Amino acid sequence: MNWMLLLMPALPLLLGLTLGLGGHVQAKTLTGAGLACGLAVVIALLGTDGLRLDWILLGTELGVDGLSRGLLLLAGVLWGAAAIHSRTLLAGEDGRRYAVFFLLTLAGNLGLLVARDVATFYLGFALMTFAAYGLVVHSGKAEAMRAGRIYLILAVLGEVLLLAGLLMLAAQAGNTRVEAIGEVYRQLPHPAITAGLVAAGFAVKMGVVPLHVWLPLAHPAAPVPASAVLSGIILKAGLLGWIHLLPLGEIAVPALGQALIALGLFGAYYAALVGCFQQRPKTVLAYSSVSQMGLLAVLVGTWLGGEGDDRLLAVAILVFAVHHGLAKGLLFLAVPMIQRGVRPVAWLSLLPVLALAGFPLTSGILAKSALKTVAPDGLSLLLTLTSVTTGLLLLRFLRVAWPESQAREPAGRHELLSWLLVLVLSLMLPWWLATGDLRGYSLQWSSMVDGIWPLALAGLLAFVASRLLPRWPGLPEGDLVAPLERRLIGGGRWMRTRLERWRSPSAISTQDDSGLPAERRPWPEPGITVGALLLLLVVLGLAWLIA
Amino acid sequence: MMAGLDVYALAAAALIGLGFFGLIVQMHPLKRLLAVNVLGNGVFLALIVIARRLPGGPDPVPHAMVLTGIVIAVSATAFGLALVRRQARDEEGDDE
Amino acid sequence: MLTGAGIYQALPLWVLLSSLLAALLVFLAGEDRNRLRITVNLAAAVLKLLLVGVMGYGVLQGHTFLVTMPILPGLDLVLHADALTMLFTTLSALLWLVTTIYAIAYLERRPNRARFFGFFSLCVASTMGIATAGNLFTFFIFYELLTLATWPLVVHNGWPKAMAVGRMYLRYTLGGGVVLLLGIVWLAALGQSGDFVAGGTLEHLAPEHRTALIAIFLLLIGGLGVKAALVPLHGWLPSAMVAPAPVSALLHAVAVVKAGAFGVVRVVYDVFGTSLVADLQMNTVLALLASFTIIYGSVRAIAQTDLKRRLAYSTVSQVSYITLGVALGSPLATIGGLVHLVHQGLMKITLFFCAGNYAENSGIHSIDELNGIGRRMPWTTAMFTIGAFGMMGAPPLAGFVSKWYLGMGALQAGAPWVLLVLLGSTVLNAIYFLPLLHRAWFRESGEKAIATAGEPGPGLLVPTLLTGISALGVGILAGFPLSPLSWVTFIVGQEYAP
Amino acid sequence: MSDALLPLSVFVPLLAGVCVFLSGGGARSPVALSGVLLSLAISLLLVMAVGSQGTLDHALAGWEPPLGIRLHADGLAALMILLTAVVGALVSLHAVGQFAGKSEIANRFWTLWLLLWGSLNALFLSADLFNVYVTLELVTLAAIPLVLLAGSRQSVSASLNYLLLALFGSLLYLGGVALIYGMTGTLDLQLIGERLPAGGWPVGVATALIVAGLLVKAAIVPFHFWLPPAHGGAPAPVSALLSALVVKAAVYLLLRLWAGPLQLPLSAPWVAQLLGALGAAAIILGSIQAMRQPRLKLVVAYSTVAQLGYILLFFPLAVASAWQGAVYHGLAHGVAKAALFLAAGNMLYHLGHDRVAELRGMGRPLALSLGAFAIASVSIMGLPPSGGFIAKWLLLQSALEQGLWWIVATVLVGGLLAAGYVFRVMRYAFMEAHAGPSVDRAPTPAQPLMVWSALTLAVLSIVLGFTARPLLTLLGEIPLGGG
Amino acid sequence: MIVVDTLAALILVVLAWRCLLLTDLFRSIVLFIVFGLLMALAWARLDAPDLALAEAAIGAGLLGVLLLGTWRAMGSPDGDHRQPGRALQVIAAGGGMVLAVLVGIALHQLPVSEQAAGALALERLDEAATQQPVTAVLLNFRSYDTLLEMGVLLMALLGTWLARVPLMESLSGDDASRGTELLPVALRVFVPVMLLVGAYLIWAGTHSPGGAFQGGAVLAAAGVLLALAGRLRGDTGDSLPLRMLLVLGLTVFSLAGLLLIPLQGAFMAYPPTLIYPVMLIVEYSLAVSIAITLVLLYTGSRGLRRGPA
Repeated sequence: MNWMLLLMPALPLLLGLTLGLGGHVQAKTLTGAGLACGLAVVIALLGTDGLRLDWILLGTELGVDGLSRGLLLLAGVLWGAAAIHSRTLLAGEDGRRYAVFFLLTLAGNLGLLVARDVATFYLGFALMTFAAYGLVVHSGKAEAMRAGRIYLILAVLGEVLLLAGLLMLAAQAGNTRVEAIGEVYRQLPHPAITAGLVAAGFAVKMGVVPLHVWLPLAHPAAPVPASAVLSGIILKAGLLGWIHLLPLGEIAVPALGQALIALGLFGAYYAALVGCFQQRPKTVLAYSSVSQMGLLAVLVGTWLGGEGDDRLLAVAILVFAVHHGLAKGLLFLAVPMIQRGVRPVAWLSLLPVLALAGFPLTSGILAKSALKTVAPDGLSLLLTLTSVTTGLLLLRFLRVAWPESQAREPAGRHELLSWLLVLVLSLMLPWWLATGDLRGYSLQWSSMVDGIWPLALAGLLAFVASRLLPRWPGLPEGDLVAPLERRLIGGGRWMRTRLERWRSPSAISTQDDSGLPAERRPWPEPGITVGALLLLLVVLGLAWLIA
Repeated sequence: MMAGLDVYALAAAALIGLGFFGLIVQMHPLKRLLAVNVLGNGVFLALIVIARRLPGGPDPVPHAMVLTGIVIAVSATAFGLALVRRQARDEEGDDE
Repeated sequence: MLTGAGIYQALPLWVLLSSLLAALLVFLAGEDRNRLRITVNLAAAVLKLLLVGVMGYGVLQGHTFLVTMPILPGLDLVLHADALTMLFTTLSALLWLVTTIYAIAYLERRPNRARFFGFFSLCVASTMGIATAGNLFTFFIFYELLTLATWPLVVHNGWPKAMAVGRMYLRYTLGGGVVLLLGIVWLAALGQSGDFVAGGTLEHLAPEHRTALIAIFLLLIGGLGVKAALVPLHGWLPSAMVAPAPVSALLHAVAVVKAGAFGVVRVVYDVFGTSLVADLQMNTVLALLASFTIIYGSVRAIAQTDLKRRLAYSTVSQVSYITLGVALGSPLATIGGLVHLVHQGLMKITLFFCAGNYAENSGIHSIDELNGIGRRMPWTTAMFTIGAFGMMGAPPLAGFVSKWYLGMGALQAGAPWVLLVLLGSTVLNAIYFLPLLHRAWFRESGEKAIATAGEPGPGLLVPTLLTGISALGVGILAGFPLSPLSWVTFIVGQEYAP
Repeated sequence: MSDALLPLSVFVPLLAGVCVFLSGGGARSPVALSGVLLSLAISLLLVMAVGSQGTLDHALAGWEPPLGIRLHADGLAALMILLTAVVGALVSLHAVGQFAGKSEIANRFWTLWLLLWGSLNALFLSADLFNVYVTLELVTLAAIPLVLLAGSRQSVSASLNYLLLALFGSLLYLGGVALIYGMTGTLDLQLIGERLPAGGWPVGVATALIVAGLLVKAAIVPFHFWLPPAHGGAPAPVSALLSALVVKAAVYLLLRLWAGPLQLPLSAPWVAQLLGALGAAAIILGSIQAMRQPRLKLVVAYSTVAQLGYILLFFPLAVASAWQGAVYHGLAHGVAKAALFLAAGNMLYHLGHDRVAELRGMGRPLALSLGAFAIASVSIMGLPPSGGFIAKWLLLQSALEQGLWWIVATVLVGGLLAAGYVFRVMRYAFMEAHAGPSVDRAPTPAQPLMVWSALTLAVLSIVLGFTARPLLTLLGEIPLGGG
Repeated sequence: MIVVDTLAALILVVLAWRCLLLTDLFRSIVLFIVFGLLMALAWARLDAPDLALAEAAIGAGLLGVLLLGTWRAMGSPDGDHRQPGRALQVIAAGGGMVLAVLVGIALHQLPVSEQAAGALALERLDEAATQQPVTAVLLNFRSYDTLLEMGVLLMALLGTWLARVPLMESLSGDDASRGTELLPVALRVFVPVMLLVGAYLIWAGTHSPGGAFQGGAVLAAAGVLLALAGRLRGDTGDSLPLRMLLVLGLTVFSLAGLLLIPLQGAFMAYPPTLIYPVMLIVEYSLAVSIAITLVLLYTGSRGLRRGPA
């Protein structure tokens, strides 16, 4: 059983690495991914003891705890669905390449989910991050390339910040185990700095504003299944990182906590608003993710600040994460079908939309309740109001995604299958994972009301706005990134010309190779003369010196 | 200090100086050979001047040295003259 | 006289001779005896590997290996083997074998092979000498021999450009040799033999000869810094890439730069000793120098459009990790530095093999010619990817382990600013490596890629795979008892043992 | 009886030369070769005798000094005799190839060379100031006809210049000897040391004349003009002998005089500094000139000018380790330079020219000779492991011990400059050929004997890096006052 | 007498001065010959009759004809008009003066040694084979120098051969017979006399001024005279007998020294009973070698043969 912990990430990893050896790409990939996801679900459901592998890396330790079990389950489901969905892509051009990166990303993701030590976690995280680049740029279009570039820049930045934090932890206690993180932080002279670095490192993945800019670019650029896992589970890796590697519930870092809360809240609003002015459904969804992750950041910030109940927070975060992952994954999977006019899918997609909006009886209400129960008191209004912006955003999604033509195209078998799988689970899993208290609370009447009125308000606002503005304005995807990019690229170019002009020493003149050195004769015969004269000098000097 | 008044000592010194001077200012190899010989004679003279100071008669050791020196100088000069002839012949060959 | 025990004890000598004699044989065999040459080369490489293996076992068992030959009064030629020696010899022996295979394939049907392989073996022999040297004098002998043995390799192509570079190479390395010699002789003039003894031997001189010691240290480091490519003594390295690919690989991974770095290690640990270095405040100087080199090399690498040049500047940067680790002086940093000696070797040799494959197979020299090559040469490109990520320090690759320990060590040594250097370097590494990978894997196939039929022959590919996988392996299996990391931990344990 | 070896080591080669002269044999003359073998044997016996019994003295004709002449063999002399024997024997092998088919030239070569060998041994063993003059002339007059063997116009004018300067130098020396005899009444080195006044003009002038004369003979900058054309123009074996041995003779005398009779005047600080400065100038100027020569043999010849400078660096240092360093440098340079000249000669033989820039692409056909050149160059550059390195190490160490930084700098820079001219040659050899080999005539590959003798010498120059201990033991202490 | 000495010294210096300063080569050579003769006179004045003899025979005589012959062989150039720059001349003159002054001072201040080797030589003259001090030094006390000097002669000759421009080889018979009618007569008278004188001088070396060198020189002079007259010609080939004669002195001298080592334990030490005959043999062989070498140095040729009478 324990070995499954290793097998699960190792299987797609090895498959991915050896895919070049030949064999049928589709079959291999699907089998590998399927097996891995199956294992993930099994492990998540059954739980397991830890596994120590001293020989691997810096002493690897694998295992799961409550939170990671939940996320592992989510991962299993989403990756499984994505794998099924990917069949068409695998058959296409560059399918082999896609398969490799898909499997590697999967391996990284699963690996980090079961990692119990800092180095292994970092390994999984890095593997996932860099392999996901392959998914982002897969289409090879300029848009994808740009998205990939920005993704990579931010990813490297995140990695570096993270590594700095991790090294600080490691310097204290070597390759720290996740359980002992709090202990290590206590020994650190400046825990806030380390925590800050760790938080910032994962914040990139989490899309915390202003580090979110890659998300709205990467999601639309990536193939559908990739977007689904990206938003559904890969972002959550950042969350798990926070939970594993910040001293949550062990020591309070109030300043950092407050910063996270502030950024989270700001992001929740900001992303939602920017998202309202987007043209493409996947972009809108991406902004939605940013917005939602902002809320998760608020939760983690609260925990980090030392407020709230550990257990409640853990549950809240888990429920929120699973809920969001499934709903968002579902929507991403659905987008192409909706756009192609697959009506049943379109209509059924209202379910996750409503869930995201926190509509009663959906998983969304669970999440919203969880948020409310654990959030600091002063923030409840602000948090509630995020539902309004979320509602607006989702309306915008429906607006841009809803099929305009009557044309109907049948949904692909695998498309549909994967979508249905997630749909079914999305209806159940969050409720299953939630505690009884939470479930009860969510089913209260007041919660229901709280779930409905912001949506209604949003609808009203949207109606008014659409009336007021005949032409809906647009904002560039990735909002902040456009001006930044210009500066960055300009600066890069400038740097580069500077550097190139800085002549490399190998460019030394080679003209000596061309010809002979000038003919130089030995000193001619008058040498005797000069020699004799100089000799005289020596004689004189010596004689005088000795005398 | 007999040597103090010895005119031959002065001559020896002068010959050495002259030989040196000749070696420098003369370009022709024959002349240079002559110059070296003059210088050599200066040195030999100096030796004999020194030999003369021995109270019991002329010191035979410097005499023997000079005799050896003369033979060496002459044979070397003869060789040098052969070289001079060769050089002249080579240059002659050039002119033709 | 030659008892069994004596023969066993003289193992360092046999290790040295195995490639020295190979060099001689190759020279004598001449150009046309292809098969003989290949046989000799491979046999010698395998033999050396075996010998090194036996020696490594012996060192683990605590056996003493010592060969001494008096040269002058108070000046002996000493070959010995300690754990540090084993680290370097093992790396060299392994990579020699691999590179030999690669070179045989690379140089097929090219002229002057006898010369090439002769000097190649000589180069390895010098490296072995450097690794097994028991004092500074012996070290210097092989250090200079290395210069002489590598020059013909650098100029092997015989192009005017190569000759110009060769001259520059000589200016640097011989100049460095002179400086090093000065330091060593000065030490000898102070009555010190410069023996390599863990913890150093010069502490007692500190009160009286403080200035002299500082000067000597700087001279030694200055001399070694040329080969270790410490800025501003690095100029030769990027140019030396005009050499054939196997040479670049060897130069950058094992032989020359490592000789310098290894020398720095010896000087700091076994001649001066860390406490004396710290007492003279030279560790800070060294660390600053190394840090500057790390950043500088990376920045310069960004501007290079030639693949091998970019790799070369990357070497400038990466090799200084070793120096940095040594300079910081804390046990963890030492581990990081030393293990990077091996790790950088594996990664960089992989990268150069790949560059060689690209050049050989597709005529790719420049970075913008890489477009889409990953489709045609997936294995090579995969190995290149491993190498590149390793350089960036991504887990679980070799480079990560080094960086991890260096970072920890920096904090342990109370030099948190080093962390900035490491991270900055990571970023810069990403800046110059990731675009390459992007081009190779994701861009539309360029002309060169389209014209490429597929992977190169096994002679080129297999060594590449071997080293690439090793670079991966030593990272993944860092915790394995015989991994470089474990060796290094063992060494450092000895160094810091009371 | 072993002191009879002293005259024997002079007269065995000398008479062997006479026998060759009489026999008129050519390149492979058995007389000549057995003469070489006998001379080698007697030299080695002498060296062994010195090694086992220490210093040997032999009063010629039974007349003790100051009346008679004394032969004296100490470690220094033994080492020089050893050098002569080893280098000479190997060069002889080379000559067998070089002069094959040229019977008359070969006969002259063997005659002159064996006479030169005897003369050199005579010089090394002499302990008498005037006898030294005679042997110096012997050496010179054997060397110049050897140069002339080349038969070219250049060699004639080079010979003439060489002769003029050599005569000039030895006459100056004789002048000094005259003054010293006048002051001390003796010519024996040891007795002079005991009797020489501590100062005054006569001592000064005498020393100055002697030193100046020897400096000319040793071709120390600025009296080096005659050397490169002479050494560069001679046939290869001759160049090797001249550079390796003949110029050493004069430097050897400087060292011997320093250690013996003229120690006091030569140890005066400024005198020592002046000599050292001349040495330094020789190193720098000679190397720079060597770098600029278009012809290979001239490169090597200028290298000799430079290398001789190292030995002069002994004077300002004047300690035991510097003594060892200077002498060892003499040995190492002798062996290495002989190898260089033979190798260069082989290239000349092969190509018909020795223009450095046209060695392009010649790496393959000339591989072994170039190899010999390269190996010997290691020693010339003073890089390890080689005899040159040991010498440099000793010099550097003593300079550092005394804080003489300018010497340190000179030695180090000298090594770099040497690398400059050596690698200039190697560079061209490694370059790709232009269109085809540039030769003045059809290539004639050097005979194996020529190649292998060069290679053996080259390897010996490396081996010297490992034999310092026994050789320096043989050298022993500085023979102060002895001589 | 001081006047004579002063005059001689002065003339010596003036002659040297003129000899070196004239541009006319021929006159320089003539002046040099005169200079040599005057040197001989000076030697005689300085109680050095051996030197006077040697100088007259070799320094002035042999060298003189050699110089003249060379001058002729060069095509009788009238001189060398290449002039060094004024500055160089001044410097050279200054240098020469400095050198002269240095040597002068040294000679002037030279302390007299209390225990000169020469005094010892005079003391122990009876242990030598000869009563003539200079010969004793040359052939006994410092015989080694003399022996080696034979090597110098041989090598100078070899060098001359290698220069390949003999002075006398190419002279045609006509050239040689251009001499006056008196020459054959003179030859018939002089040559036997010179041979006799030479032989005597060699023998005389044992007790009065003279010896192998002087004798050899006189013999050589006879040879040169014959050559000048065309009776003796240079030959292109060297014969074994000639070669043997050339090295006779060197061989006999060194073999005598070497072979007798077992008897006396030292090189060139002879048992008292043998010393005189050995010395005589050595002296004669030396003289023969010297004479032939000098003649050949003059002719510059590889061998000698008889010319037409």
